[in-house]
Formats: sequence, structure tokens, C-alpha cells
Amino acid sequence: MLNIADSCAQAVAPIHDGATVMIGGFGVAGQPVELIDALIDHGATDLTVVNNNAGNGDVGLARLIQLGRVRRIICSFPRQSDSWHFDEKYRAGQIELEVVPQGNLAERIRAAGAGIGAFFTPTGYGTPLAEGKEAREIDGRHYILEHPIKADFSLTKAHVADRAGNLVYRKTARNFGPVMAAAATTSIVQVAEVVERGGLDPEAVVTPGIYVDTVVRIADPAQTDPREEL
Amino acid sequence: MLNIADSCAQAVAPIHDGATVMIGGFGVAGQPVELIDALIDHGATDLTVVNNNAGNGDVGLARLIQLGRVRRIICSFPRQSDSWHFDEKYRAGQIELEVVPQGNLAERIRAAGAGIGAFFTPTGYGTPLAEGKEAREIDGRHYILEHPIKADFSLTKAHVADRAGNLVYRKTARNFGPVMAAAATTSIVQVAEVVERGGLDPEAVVTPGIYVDTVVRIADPAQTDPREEL
Amino acid sequence: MSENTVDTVPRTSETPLAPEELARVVARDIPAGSYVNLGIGQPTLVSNYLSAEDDVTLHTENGMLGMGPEAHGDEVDPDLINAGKIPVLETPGCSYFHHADSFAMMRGGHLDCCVLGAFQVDRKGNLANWHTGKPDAIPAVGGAMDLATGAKMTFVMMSLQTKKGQSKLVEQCTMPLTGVGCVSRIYTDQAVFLIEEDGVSVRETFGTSFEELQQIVDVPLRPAR
Amino acid sequence: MSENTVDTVPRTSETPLAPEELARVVARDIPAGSYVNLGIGQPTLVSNYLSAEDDVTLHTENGMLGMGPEAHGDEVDPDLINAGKIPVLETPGCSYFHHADSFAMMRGGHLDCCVLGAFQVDRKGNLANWHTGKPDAIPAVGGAMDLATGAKMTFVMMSLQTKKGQSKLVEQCTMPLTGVGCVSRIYTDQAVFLIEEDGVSVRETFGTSFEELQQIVDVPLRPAR
Repeated sequence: MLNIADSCAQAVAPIHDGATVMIGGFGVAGQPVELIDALIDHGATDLTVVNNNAGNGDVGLARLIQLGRVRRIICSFPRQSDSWHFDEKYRAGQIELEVVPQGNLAERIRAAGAGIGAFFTPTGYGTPLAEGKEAREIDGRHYILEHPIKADFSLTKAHVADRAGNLVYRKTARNFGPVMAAAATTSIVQVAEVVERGGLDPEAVVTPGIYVDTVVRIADPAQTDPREEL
Repeated sequence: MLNIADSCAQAVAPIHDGATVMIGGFGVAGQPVELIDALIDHGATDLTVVNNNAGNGDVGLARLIQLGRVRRIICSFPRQSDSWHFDEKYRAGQIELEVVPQGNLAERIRAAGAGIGAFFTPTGYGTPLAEGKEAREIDGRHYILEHPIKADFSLTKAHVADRAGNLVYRKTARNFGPVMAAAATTSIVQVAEVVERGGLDPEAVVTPGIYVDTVVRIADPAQTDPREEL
Repeated sequence: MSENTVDTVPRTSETPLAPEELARVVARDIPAGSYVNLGIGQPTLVSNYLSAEDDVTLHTENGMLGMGPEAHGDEVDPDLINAGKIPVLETPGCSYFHHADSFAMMRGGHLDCCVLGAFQVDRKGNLANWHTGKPDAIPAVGGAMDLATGAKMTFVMMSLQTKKGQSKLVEQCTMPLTGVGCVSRIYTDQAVFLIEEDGVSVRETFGTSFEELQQIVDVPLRPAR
Repeated sequence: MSENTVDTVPRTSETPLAPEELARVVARDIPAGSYVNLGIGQPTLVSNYLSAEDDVTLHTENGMLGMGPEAHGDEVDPDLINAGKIPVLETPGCSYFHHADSFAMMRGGHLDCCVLGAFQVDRKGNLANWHTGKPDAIPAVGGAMDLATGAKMTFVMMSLQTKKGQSKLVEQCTMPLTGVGCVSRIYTDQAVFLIEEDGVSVRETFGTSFEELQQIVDVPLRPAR
């Protein structure tokens, strides 16, 4: 049954120390800024974070890392011009890093939600990221075996939810939202609007409500100019 | 580039003897009736057909089987009260059958379109359908390894296409359409309507045009009462 | 079994249950707010006993959540059918998805409960419901294996005995399996059985007693605690 | 190489090409109606030389087909960016999808062409473009490996030489690989190279000759046929 939280603080309250938390977004698009801020205030620590990046500037995920609350991060692209907090922790040996090609990251998250035990992917074969992984030739093509990435919680951002928990997204802000919501035991989603059941076109629903546990309405989410992050 | 065919006959013309052809539909919903009829008229033989069933009554796929044009069928549920043509061919040893659990069928088709070499699925483990398949325990759960099902052609039915080949479907007629279109080298789709680029909501597109090769417009497709098939 | 005696198994009906009555018993056990798949055939009767307050969302594996009741007359839409190919209706808040997404939902363990018919269930919760194993039978599995292994809880709903009087709850399935160790409860016309780690319990009986039940079923039974 | 002499390699420009000019050469080689991913950085210049008649559809791996040009001023929508995190516009007929669907599209071989930058490419089409291999570098791969192996054709667009004058087309990559045998063509400021089963061919040169090129590149070259 859908939980409609009164605040981001209430939404993230169940996140426990040591939890694996997926955080949606690619760049600023789809980044659940208010939920991440609530997680910072919440205080949970020793977290494993799954995100495409490892934080930018001094806010959001970067701030969470700066505060020493992230034990381990699984991402595709940690190093950026403004990932200084991650860089510092990493060089100091204070954060574990698992680098995963972006498509394998998305597919491993999808596999977790879809009950797939493991899958053979061509991406990464023959590269340093395949080291220690089972390789196999199938039908003349080379693959490596990748395993699902599950999470205890996911924090994502969608555009509109209905009271059945169904979600629609906006443009490229969709990115990791649908697969992360499905891969997490408890999925927490911030949306700009909540409508009644029947208020979304059933043909256009992207994330069915079965994947959504908690929704919190943030009518005017923070919108950074994408350029600021470059 | 999208080919908008003038007729179903033109749409199915490239199908060659010995081809693997996926046919969409679950029951009457999503069944590309006119395309199947065109394939019957076309004459291609020695086909491998991928469908959820093995034909009903005396029309469509059942007729194709009756005519001896299907060498092999991959499906989840061949035996039905009115699958007499399949039953006869099967008992006479004139058609090969591969039975695949419905969810594995859908996922194997998806894997073909998604470039996955093989995947571990829990479905079928410990059953006769797992015989000869690699089994593995992962994280305490038992799985078997399943491989992709590709096709040379897919025949599916959607509701509306735009001139970029983007598709939307209607209700449960969506079923196998999206994964089959992606798994076939050449995907052929019958639609009730073709609109200009921009005529579909980009957020609601289910099958992006990249997966669609040929579209044919059948304004008033045959609609059997679902009960007639039971 | 120590303190429990066989007298502790309540006989909650003086006669065996008809399918409709049994469906009501199953419905009562489905937690409010659940996502449920009712397979095809007899288990679909369960939906008749789910009320709006239960807030149960029905899944049909051909690509829909929020499936409504059967459609009749002018309501019939050939594009809107359930897994049994029966025309159905929408409910507000429903959604559509393709077959791979639908079975991913099931395989991924997102459905709380699935209710299936069965030929046989054994004491380890193994299920046989797709194939009689007769050599001349044409195998046809449909979504049975996906359903059996996918949901968080798999309930079986069946008559306890075959027409010939044999128990369908058995020591070990002799028919080809659908799924391994997947069944957690069996709802029959004569009793409700719980499949547990270390054996099979009887929760309630209908028109029979625990002792009479044990006569029919060749699996050691015990009262549920 | 028999009949072909080195004279058969056309010098199609008297000077090395600037990135914009090279982008035009790449654009000319993309078949009409293609689905194309232009990665990030220099290859994105190619889009400036694709005309409406080419009917080329651009893919951006963060979840869009039919990506339009860069957005400016009031057109900027923070929810609509490309893989380089640059705000872009829609085109009519565009569509959105999630990350797993987007990379499935790429991995499944549906994109006709992908254009990438590179640190090194070797004679077997192996690509190194994600990691210098320096021991203190923090590894970051993004979508590079998925792009390299996914498309039907992978083109590389790069300067032929490093700032220190070393050829980036090498006998065998010394930097960590991004993908194995994935590159089919290399577009550089000095020449266009074709990676073939049995060696590397030169299709055209810019401001240099075949012989001069062979001086720079430590891989046996031959004229393209």
C-alpha cells in the first residue's frame, strides 16, 4: 500500500546505518535533491550508495561523502572536475569504489528488480573491468557474467504519481528511476504532483505502483542549471 | 528508415523460406491477423515460428501449421481445446516443438533484442523443462541458464505509429509486441493509424522507431470476440 | 507437537466447502494492500470476495496491474483480456506493460501472493500443476512455472482428493514438477494446510476431523500452532 | 596491395583538417536514415553537418532517441540533457526511455553507428579511451565501454598524434582497453584509416602523403581499395 509521506524527513526515516541506497539521476536531471538533503540531515551512516556518479561540488551526494557517511560507492563515472570530496576520500582510502560501465550498471539494477540471477554481457569483455569475472563465448561473441545490484532503499525523482503509486517522469529525468525503484526493497520517490487514481493514462504509466513504497510531494523541486555542473 | 508498406502482402514479401518468424499476440489481443493471412498467401515455408501458442481453430497460425509451412514452433502453451492442427502435426512427427515457460519466453526474446548472451532464471529450475540446461545456485536461490531467441522477422500489431516508426499499443494487446519488434532483424508491424512525426507523446512511446522496419496500416483490423477462442 | 492435541484443530464448517466458499476463505487470508495474481480457473473466484477496503491490486501476467472484473456485453474490448483470455475491465489506477516487464515483475518477487490450482502438492511444497506426465500428452506450460516461483507466497487452491479418492497432497509429487518448494499454503474443500520447514500443519477443517483427514492424506499431519 | 600503388591514396585536403572539417567528413560517411550516437566532446560536432534529408536520428544514452541541437537561453530545460550533460532540444518524433532500455538498445546492436574519441586504437580495432592507465588515476568509465561494443559500426575521431608527436594509431594498445576489436574506422586530422580483417588501410589523407603517414604510424599501412 502506498505511503504518502508528509515530508522528505519522514520519507527517509526508515533508512538504517549500513543500508544500500540507490540514488537516481543523471547529472541534474532526475536527481532527487530534496530526498538526498533529507538523508544528509537524517544521519544514517556506513552507507553503500549506487549512483551514476560520485557527487558534484559541495552538495547532495558530494556532501554525504564529505561527511564520511558513505562506506562504498558503486557508480560508472566517479571522477569529474568537481568530484573533489569523493577524490579526497578515495585517495585517503576512506571510501570503497566499484566502477561499473553505465549500461552494465543499469542492467544489473534491472536484473535485481526482475529476479534474474546473473547475465552475460559483452560490455567490458577484454578490459580491466572484466578481471576476476567469468567469461564465455556464446554464438561467436564474447561475454562476461554480471550479477544483480539490489538495494534496501532507492531515492528517485519522478514527475507525477497517482494514489496507486504509478509514476510518470519528465524527459531525460527518467533515466535510472524505473529500474532503481524496482530493485530496492523500499523505494522512495519525490514527485512534483500527486493525483487521484485514474488521473494518469494507464498506457503512459512508466513505473507501475507495485514498485513504489513511499511518495513525497515536492511541488517546486530544486532545478540547477545543467551547465553549473559541468 | 521506416518503410510504410502499401499492403500486408508487400510488408511480408521479404520473408524467405527457412526464416524464423515471431508472431505477436496473446489470445486475440495483439494478434496481427492480417499480417498472418498475408504470410499464408505469401507461401514461405520451412518456417520456425515463435508465438505464445500454436494456433487456434482453422485460421491464422493454425492454418499456417495445417498447410505444413511450419517446421518448428517455440511457444509456451501449444495444447488448447482448438489446437487440432498443431496436435495432428505434432503427433505425426511433422512439427518440432520447444516448450518454454511464458516468462522465460518473454525474457529470452527480450535478451535477443538487448544483446544479452544468456541469463540465469529461477523459472523452470527442478522441472523437466530444465533438463540439459546449466543450473547454478546464486545467493541461495537456484537458477537455470537460458539463451536469447532471435528472429529474422517479427509480425506484431500496434495501435498507432508515427512516421519515425514509434509505436503505441492498446491495453493488453501490447503483450509480446515490444520485445518481438526488438528481437527481429526485420520487424513488421500492422497499425490502425499512422500519424506525422510529433503526433505521439514522446513520454508515452512504448516501442521507439529504431525497432521498427515496416509498418502497414490496417484501419479496421479483424477483432474476434475473445470468447470464441476459449 | 507436545502440548497441542488434535482437538486444537478447529472445524470451521460442518460440511466440505464449495469452491465459492473456499474462495472466501482464501480472500480473508490475503493481507490488505496486497498485489495478487489469481492465475486462471477456480482461483479467480477469490476476486469475488475482495472488497474495496482490502485495496488488493490484481495482476494479470499478460500485462496489466489493477485488473477489474469480467466484462460483459458492450463492455467487452478484444484488446483487454486476462491470462485466461476472458475479457475484463479496467480499475482506476491500472497500468499496462509488455510481457517481459510483466514477468519481470513476477520473477522479481514483487507480487505478494499468487493463487494456483494443482494436480499434486507434496510435503516440501513442490508443485505439479502443468503436466499429468502421461506419455502421449502434449506438454503446455504457459505461465504456470513463472507464477509458481515468482510470488512472495504461493497458495494452492484445489479439491483435496482426485475423482478416484486419492489425496492430491502427497509425500512426494509423482507428476512432473512446476516448481520446487514454492507452495506455502494449500486451501482444499476439506481443510487448510500450511507447508512448513519441518512438516505439514492443518489450520482448520471443513466437514471432517483431523483424524479423518490423516486417514486420507499419506503425509504426517499436525495441528497448526 | 599488388596493383594499387601508394599514389592511389587521394590527398583530399592540402592541410590537416580542423575538428569542424573532420566532423564534416564523418557526417558524409553516415548513411541516410541511420541511428547514431555521437558520444561526448569532439564527435558531437558531427551533428552540425547532418541535414534533414539525411534523416539521421540521434541517440543519447541517458534515454532519448531523436535528440535535437543544443538548447540556449529560455529553451534550457534541466530535465532535458544529453550524455555530456548539455541541455538539448527535442525533435518531432523523439522518444524517451529509461537507462536499462537505452543501453539495451545500444548493446543489442540497434544503433547503426557510434562516433567516439580515443587515446589509442590499434591495428586490430581495439580501443582505449577511458583510462590513461596511470597508477594514481581514479578510474571512471561512464558509457564508453557500452558505446564501443554496442553499435553496428564504431568510428573513432581523434588527432592522429599526441601533443608529443606519438601516433595514437598503434600496433597494440598499451593503455587499458575500452573494447576489443570494435573500431572499424578512424578519422584523424591527417587521414582516414579503415581497420580491416587483415590490416589497416588509408582511404584519404589531409595535408600529408601516404609515405609521410607511414613515417608517423608504426603500423603497416596500405592504400584502401
